[in-house]
Amino acid sequence: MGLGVEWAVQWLTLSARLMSEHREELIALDRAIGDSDHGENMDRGFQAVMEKLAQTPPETPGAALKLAAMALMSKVGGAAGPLYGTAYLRAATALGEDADIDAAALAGALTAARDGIVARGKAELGDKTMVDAWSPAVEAADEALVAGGDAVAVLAAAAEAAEVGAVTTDPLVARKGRASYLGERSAGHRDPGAVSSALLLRAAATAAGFPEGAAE
Amino acid sequence: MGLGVEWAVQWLTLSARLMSEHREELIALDRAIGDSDHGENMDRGFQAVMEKLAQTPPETPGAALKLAAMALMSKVGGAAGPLYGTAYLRAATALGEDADIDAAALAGALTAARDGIVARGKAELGDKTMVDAWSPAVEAADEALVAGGDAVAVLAAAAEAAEVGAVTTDPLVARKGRASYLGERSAGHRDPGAVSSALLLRAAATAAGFPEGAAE
Amino acid sequence: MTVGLVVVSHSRKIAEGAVELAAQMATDVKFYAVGGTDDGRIGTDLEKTIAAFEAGLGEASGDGVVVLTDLGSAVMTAESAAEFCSEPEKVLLADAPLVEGLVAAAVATQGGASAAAVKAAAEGVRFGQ
Amino acid sequence: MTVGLVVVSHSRKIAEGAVELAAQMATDVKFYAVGGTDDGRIGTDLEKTIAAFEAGLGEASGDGVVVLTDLGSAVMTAESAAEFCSEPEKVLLADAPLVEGLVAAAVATQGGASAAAVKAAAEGVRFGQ
Ligand SMILES: Nc1ncnc2c1ncn2[C@@H]1O[C@H](COP(=O)(O)OP(=O)(O)O)[C@@H](O)[C@H]1O
Ligand SMILES: Nc1ncnc2c1ncn2[C@@H]1O[C@H](COP(=O)(O)OP(=O)(O)O)[C@@H](O)[C@H]1O
Ligand SMILES: [Mg+2]
Ligand SMILES: [Mg+2]
Ligand SMILES: [Mg+2]
Ligand SMILES: [Mg+2]
Repeated sequence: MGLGVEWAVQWLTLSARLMSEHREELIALDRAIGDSDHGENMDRGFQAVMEKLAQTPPETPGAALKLAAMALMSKVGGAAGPLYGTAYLRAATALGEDADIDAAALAGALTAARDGIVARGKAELGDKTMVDAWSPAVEAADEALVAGGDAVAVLAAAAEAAEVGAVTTDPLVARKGRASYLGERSAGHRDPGAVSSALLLRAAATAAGFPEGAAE
Repeated sequence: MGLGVEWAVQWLTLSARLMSEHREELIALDRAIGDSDHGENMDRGFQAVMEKLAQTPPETPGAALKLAAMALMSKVGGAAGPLYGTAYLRAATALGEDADIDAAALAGALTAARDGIVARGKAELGDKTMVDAWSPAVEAADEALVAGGDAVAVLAAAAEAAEVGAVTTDPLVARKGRASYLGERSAGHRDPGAVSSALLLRAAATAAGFPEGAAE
Repeated sequence: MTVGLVVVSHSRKIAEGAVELAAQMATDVKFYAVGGTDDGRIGTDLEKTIAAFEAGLGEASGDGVVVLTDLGSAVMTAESAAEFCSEPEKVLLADAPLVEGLVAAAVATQGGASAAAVKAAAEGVRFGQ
Repeated sequence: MTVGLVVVSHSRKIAEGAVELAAQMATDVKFYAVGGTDDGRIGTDLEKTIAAFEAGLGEASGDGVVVLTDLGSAVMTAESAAEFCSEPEKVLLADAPLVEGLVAAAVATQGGASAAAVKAAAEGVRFGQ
């Protein structure tokens, strides 16, 4: 048995909690190479997701992600809005109306999300953006799938790889987004969007039942 | 005997009157190829000149023009502000402290004014700007001077040539100022700044005693 | 006018100011100024952007809307909004400086240019010459 | 910061909005927003421009001010104002898009760049790539 709408709702709920808990950290990261708002953007965006979830409880995982996409696009206010919005929308489209998501569907949804981010932002791997978290996450998810992993294993692998990917942004020089204005001076700082991406993927794994902190 | 401070004050006073009388005409010209404010800009600018004249009556023609320059630069609000301001300031510098301006000094001041406009706006003859009124005016003034004309003759020649110059802007395509945004569509309209320039030079001749309307 | 002009900025002041400046030279043109988030922060607003696109598509008599943006995230918001629009192919994003491009676009629109020509006018603004 | 950034616009809203946008990315930089005429019309204001230049020259610790303008008449006003300034050679006009150039200039200033480098950063903004 795969993951259902409860998982999706739990994922979004944990995401909202993590965005609130890491708000100041994300703001500090964005202060160094951006405009100091990523924590606030994400916190507000996921608060809006929670409000929408309460108003119109979704019936499928895809519906839950679509609802989140619309709320994030509307309420984030920064680059992360259209980027995550597009990601969740593409993932929702990939999942379709299915009530039960297996490992393969999940890996496909992650790929669709990453592709959405790339389509929207046109960043490549190594540009010091959230793509540097998502691309390794998608690769790891695919490997876990090939290795016969279940949905939980796929998400755990993605979360783990995204966390490593976020760390790899430290020495990079930004070539997309606001941080690219800093040129060489952007090196030596972690990309805030890569960090929030890792947190969101960690929330997905935790919601699926992967023990919190098991990766550490 | 040349022209004194009374002439300069009378020039500015007549200028203010003409700018007020031609306000709507200049606005209409600017509406066609600009932002509809040239008449208001010039009217406000010369109102400020009149206020300053009343507050601190100048003692020389140069002082009168310097006062006008500062008022125009501060209060016009459009391109004509720094352009006429620079023109009057350069003319004032050319006249120095002299109380009595002869034909040669006057022709020199007109040249300085035109050169100031060109230095500030970098327009060439034929760019459909006020330079198309000022440059022929300066040439005509120089010719009148060489022909042995007095100050009044020099100013009359300048005014006459500026009026012709303003008309020559009709078919031109603007290459400087706002009108240049219109490209080919700027042809078929008279440049507002060239028209106001002709009015100001006509005021100078009238103030010197050249009979009003004698040119027509 | 057949083209509507939409400004998508992070700042309401920039959007409104750019429109007031450009409108002086283009009195018949329809402008739509979108700037700031719905809670008054600096940022972009997808819903207001979609609404502006739809208004522009509705009022402009058919040729489309041309969009001026400030930073990259405004571009992404505008592209997302276009995808949600009734006629995405009629929403043209200009790759041009916001203020200077809007003035050029406004004058071109006032002159009766097509949406493609208006976009080209905005993108034709040059510096350093 | 050794460089002050002055915006000379025809619109107070544009000047203030551009500053609020750029300041987000450059919290230690001194900005001076000048826009609109002294009687509230759209246009430039020589006296306020001179005052902003002097304030920038005074507070910035020596390297100068970099100026962003919108249309040509703002350039002429800024050039005139510079000539009336105590240190005209320290007033550098950037030939750059106002909003986008200001953000680039602000980030460069925040990074400790010289006035010449700040001006170059503003002028390095590119479109159509
Ligand atoms: N073109 C892009 N492609 C992918 N990710 C991007 C792009 N531009 C920005 N980002 C991501 O967005 C994050 C910043 O988000 P946020 O602070 O919410 O937006 P903003 O930069 O508009 O204030 C960056 O850390 C980066 O990961
Ligand atoms: N670069 C320039 N050189 C010479 N004259 C110019 C230049 N730019 C504009 N002008 C003149 O200024 C006039 C417009 O003045 P005005 O309407 O007061 O200013 P604005 O265009 O800023 O609204 C034009 O008609 C033209 O004669
Ligand atoms: Mg940010
Ligand atoms: Mg932001
Ligand atoms: Mg005008
Ligand atoms: Mg004007």
